[in-house]
Amino acid sequence: MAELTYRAAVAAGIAQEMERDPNVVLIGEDVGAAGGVFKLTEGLLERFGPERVRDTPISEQAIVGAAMGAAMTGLRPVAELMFSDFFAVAWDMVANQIAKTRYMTDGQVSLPLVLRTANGAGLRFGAQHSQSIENWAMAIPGLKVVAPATPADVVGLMAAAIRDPDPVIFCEHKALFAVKGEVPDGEHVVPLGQAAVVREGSDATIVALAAMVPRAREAAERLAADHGISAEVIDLRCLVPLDAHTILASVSKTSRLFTVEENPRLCGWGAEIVSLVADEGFYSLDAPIVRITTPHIPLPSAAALEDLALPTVERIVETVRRRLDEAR
Amino acid sequence: MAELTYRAAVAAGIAQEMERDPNVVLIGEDVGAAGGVFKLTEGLLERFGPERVRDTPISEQAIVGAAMGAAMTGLRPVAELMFSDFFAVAWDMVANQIAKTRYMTDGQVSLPLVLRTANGAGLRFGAQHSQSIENWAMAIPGLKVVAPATPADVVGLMAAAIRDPDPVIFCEHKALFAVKGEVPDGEHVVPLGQAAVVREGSDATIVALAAMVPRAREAAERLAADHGISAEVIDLRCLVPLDAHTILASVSKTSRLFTVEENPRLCGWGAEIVSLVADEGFYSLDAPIVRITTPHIPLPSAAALEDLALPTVERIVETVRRRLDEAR
Amino acid sequence: MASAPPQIDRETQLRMYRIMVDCRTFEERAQELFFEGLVRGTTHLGIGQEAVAAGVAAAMRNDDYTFCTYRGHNHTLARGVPMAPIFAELFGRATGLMGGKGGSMHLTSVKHGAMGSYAIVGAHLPIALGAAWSAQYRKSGQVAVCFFGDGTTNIGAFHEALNMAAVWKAPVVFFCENNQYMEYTPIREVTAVEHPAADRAAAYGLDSILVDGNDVEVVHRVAKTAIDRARAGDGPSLIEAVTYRHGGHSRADPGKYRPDDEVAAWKARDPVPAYRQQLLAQGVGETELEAIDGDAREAVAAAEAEARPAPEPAADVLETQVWTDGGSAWRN
Amino acid sequence: MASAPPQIDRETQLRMYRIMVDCRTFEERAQELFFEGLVRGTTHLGIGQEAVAAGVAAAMRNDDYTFCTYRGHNHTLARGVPMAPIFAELFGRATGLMGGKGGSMHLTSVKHGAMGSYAIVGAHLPIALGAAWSAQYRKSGQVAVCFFGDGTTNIGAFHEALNMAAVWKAPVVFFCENNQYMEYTPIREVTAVEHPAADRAAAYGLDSILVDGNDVEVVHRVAKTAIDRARAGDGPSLIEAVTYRHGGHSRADPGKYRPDDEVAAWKARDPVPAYRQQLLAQGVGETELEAIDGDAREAVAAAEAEARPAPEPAADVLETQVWTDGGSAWRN
Ligand SMILES: Cc1ncc(C[n+]2csc(CCOP(=O)(O)OP(=O)(O)O)c2C)c(N)n1
Ligand SMILES: Cc1ncc(C[n+]2csc(CCOP(=O)(O)OP(=O)(O)O)c2C)c(N)n1
Ligand SMILES: [Mg+2]
Ligand SMILES: [Mg+2]
Repeated sequence: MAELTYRAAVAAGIAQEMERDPNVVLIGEDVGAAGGVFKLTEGLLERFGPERVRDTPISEQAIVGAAMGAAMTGLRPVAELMFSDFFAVAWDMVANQIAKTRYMTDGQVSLPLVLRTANGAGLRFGAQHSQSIENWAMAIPGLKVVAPATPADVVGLMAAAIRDPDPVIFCEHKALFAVKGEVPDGEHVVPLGQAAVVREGSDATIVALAAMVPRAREAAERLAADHGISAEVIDLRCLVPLDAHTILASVSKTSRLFTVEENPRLCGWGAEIVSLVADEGFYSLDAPIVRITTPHIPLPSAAALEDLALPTVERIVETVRRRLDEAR
Repeated sequence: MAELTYRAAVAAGIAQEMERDPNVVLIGEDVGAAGGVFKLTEGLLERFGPERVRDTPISEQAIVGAAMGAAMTGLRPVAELMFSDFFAVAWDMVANQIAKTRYMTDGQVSLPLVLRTANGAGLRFGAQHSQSIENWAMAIPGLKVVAPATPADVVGLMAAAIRDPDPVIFCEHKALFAVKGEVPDGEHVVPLGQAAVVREGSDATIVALAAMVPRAREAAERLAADHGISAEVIDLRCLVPLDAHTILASVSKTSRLFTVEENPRLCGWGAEIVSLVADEGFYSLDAPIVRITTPHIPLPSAAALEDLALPTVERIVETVRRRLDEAR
Repeated sequence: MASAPPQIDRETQLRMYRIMVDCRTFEERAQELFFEGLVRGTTHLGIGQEAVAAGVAAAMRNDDYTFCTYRGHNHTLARGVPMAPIFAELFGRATGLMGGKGGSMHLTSVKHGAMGSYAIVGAHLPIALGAAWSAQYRKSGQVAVCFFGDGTTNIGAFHEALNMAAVWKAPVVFFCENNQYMEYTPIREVTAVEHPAADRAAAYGLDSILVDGNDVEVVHRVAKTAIDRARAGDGPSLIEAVTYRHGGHSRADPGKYRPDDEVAAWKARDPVPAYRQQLLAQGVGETELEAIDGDAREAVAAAEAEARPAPEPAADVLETQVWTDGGSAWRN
Repeated sequence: MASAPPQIDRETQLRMYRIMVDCRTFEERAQELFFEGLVRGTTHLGIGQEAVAAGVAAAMRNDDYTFCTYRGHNHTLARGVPMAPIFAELFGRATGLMGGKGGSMHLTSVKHGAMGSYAIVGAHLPIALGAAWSAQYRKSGQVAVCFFGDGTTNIGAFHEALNMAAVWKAPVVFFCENNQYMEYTPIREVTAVEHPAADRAAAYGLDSILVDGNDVEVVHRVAKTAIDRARAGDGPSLIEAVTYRHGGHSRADPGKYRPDDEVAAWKARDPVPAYRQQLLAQGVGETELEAIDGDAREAVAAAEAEARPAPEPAADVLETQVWTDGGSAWRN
């Protein structure tokens, strides 16, 4: 076991796969000589050379389109979009081309590619550099969506994403870059579509993703310590494929469901999970399902406002406590 | 009262507002000389002249961006995106610029503009010309989202959308263009954010939008006639602002909720409504909430497949009947 | 592009003629079948533009890649894709080239190098660049050819793809078929330069290449030069070929926005009979050409006969092939 | 652009000098405050590029529109926006120019014609075109000026905006500040032409205009000509001004990817002292310039002093100003 930052785990995960498969190539703005603007790809150019690690112009449509064309002709490209907000500039390539081509061609075309991106808020970058776009991707059939919360999962899910024969949107959370964690030695692969129960509990299920996982976890500890509430915390890890079993099993045990979502309120992944449980898990439910989200607003840049916007540990604790009380 | 097609109602609605306010201008590909590829803007160039009705190159980013720049400096532009799928090409302009600028500038900028588009399936146009993108827009804070189901609502909601001081995504459904309906004489305005209960009922609430409204309505008639089930049908009309009151009031009466959604399954507007009811209407609910949707797949072009993909009257009837039976 | 034009051998000439006649015959029948209601959805014909598809295809290696648009029947046929599955796709049948999932606008046959028809204007230029980059990386010697219209030169993806292809010296040929209209609007009314592609080549450090798109031999020569250049590692080209579609933009569009005399003048320059005349003048026998014409008629009739009775897709394919495992499961 | 350069009057010269010094003094302090942790998030400085903001602003009418990027402090100050609210915005305070909602990358002051700073590369070119179109429609005589970097010339929105502006003859001036780097990558490594904007003007039927961006008078003259042209109804211009940023791209970037001698050479051409020298040589008194320098120091100090103690935004503004009614309600 080595301790790595989430940041270093990104490069480690990519390197593991580039080492293994010469068809894995990396492109993006400043991914090469500069090692990435967040230093997420540091050392890869030196190690794998300019044929495999290519700097591009500011041309997101061309970056994503080129990744698609390369994937359909034998490569396994990994393309970086520097900030996830920039998916909007290339959304046609992602949502209309990459997501749909396999189906439209009845399986003639496979698109083994990964679009990686720095996602999420917390750095006071304002509304155009802080978004959580995982639900944009989840809403589009034909895309797999991954959002790791720990360095080990960064490596393991990156490996699975690169090996996956289908397109994967891989969201690396900016607020977690400096977080450290143990990463298993040797080849590490975490299969897509398996949520992790990161804390067991019996009174309520809290489902979270990426940067909301440590917050949900801390909230659960406080709920236990301060309020005697035993919360189970699930780290989704992937939105597509979605580990519906783990969620439904947990709710059938706890009878109560909360989501903790960084995305703006409407049509997030939480709404999908609520819908799943309100249908298939309805008879297990004891109380209203509650989503704890960012309000439906663009993200403000001032530290004081950004901190208020995102679900905090306090808000999670308070909401769970109050809603459980009400339901008693 | 005049009988108009949904198609003619589009031009009529725009004309009513252009007549009223000289700052209303229309741009888009082939909207002028050709009267629109779906003939939705027929006659407007002749009536209002080339200064107010402008043909553009195939440059969706420039079209939408120009609408934004014009709106922030005194005009009330209406921009057409020929097919709603093309929102993807201009998604940065819509989701990152138009939606966020008022908030980011703390209210210095108002963006009274309408982005109109031919939305939805049914014409066998395949995966890149048949999508329902209203949930893409609903997921973005700062956008209002309208999707009329009748000619009268096309006129009335178009008027409200153009008069609205904020950006509105206006989805005109391709499968409804030929549908006829009465439109009130004189100035007709339907306020945004008011759903319509298009059929009263007591056993179940069925919420639908746009082309799914007539299907839900017909299904309700058949449920009554063939199965003695009294279904209330709500035409949402707007996703943002959302008429939560009408939905919650209906569910508190019927205790059962179904959505009928044309969008692919995940993260649609239905998931948002389910989440609303699973929280605020939980104690009214008698049975699981059920979403009747297109599967989570790109849309196929073959008639046989497209017909299977979208919720049909039969599927609605069957689903409601079976799920009510199960819940008994 | 000044090197002396190489002679085109007889075999290639006849191959190009055959492609043109096949395309023309196929599309004329497709149009009739659209009006009969057999072709559903939409259809965009390339009648009048066959010289481009034929001239370029005859300059390609079997393993080269073609990327084209919704107006892609000709380019797809030109790569040797059989007619019956194309008809079946147009009819929405189970035996369609993509099983009825794609439709007229998305014809694809990877095994023929027909890497897809793209229906969002401009999208396939970056994708073609990507295939070229892949060929470059794999040192396979393959070239990607990307066809698009005049209207496409005004969209952002065009610009991004051209610049990146030039910087990467990618083996890709961007081929603009300037048929002078974007749907119903004349291209000159919405474009800041006279030649929408050729006048922009310099913006990417490329030569300006403007040719007659109705002369199949001219097209063939310019394509061959560009493809050879790309294969040799000398980077991309941007070619503009001026041509005309005889009919409307799509479906039932009668194309009434075009002046009658303009249409008449271009029909008088119809590339198919023009090439027939040229070949006759060069000593090709009438019977040989008639045989080709007859083959085309027979092939189209046979393909239609094969496609017509084919069944509609079965319900159980609706949710297949979203993923490479053949399914569409998004959850466990 | 061949007409003889008009003389620049003393008042305008001093105004330009004042803007440059204000910008420089403000940004140097902003950088210190970033390192002190007072400026949060990110910040992109234009130190070294002040001649552009100053030269252009002095050629604008009060009601003209400025559109700029995340590197927009200079362009915003140049329009007369006061320093205190800008500092407060950088600090994330309630008294910030946008109440703390926008941040360093989105400075906007509509009442000064500073129509926003845009942080997605290329987005504001179409938006500026839209403002120009609006001015044209309203016959207001206003002109929109849009500033952007060299790297921006490779994104699709650039292409779309330039073409549409040219076709519409919109009163907009596209001003490329070629500081030779897109973040950390030299622009020449990712661009197919030497002059990323000037070499592409012809693709939009525009004149190629390449100027020294470190000479404020050169900038002023070329801007004035372009703005006058736009105001007269003669359409858009695309100007490329070659310049250099002294520091890194943003935040704590030391800019180490640039050769030392390159940095040194450009610092030796620092536009602020250069213009000071030029004015002195033209007979402007040292004391007059010193007064301007002193004013700038005082203004910056006063602004900082005003902004520092300002409160953080109150919780109740979090959900305001999504809609024009002041709120953010998405439901009843
Ligand atoms: C991004 C986008 N915008 C608009 C359309 C609608 N559309 C389809 S074809 C077409 C005209 C394309 O013109 P051109 O590139 O000249 O090709 P042609 O049809 O003449 O072959 C338009 C506007 C589209 N498919 N995609
Ligand atoms: C669409 C998009 N891609 C990438 C970025 C990240 N980014 C911010 S600034 C920048 C460099 C821009 O270079 P240039 O246009 O030369 O402007 P400069 O920063 O040099 O002033 C990049 C790549 C972005 N903001 N938007
Ligand atoms: Mg054309
Ligand atoms: Mg730059």
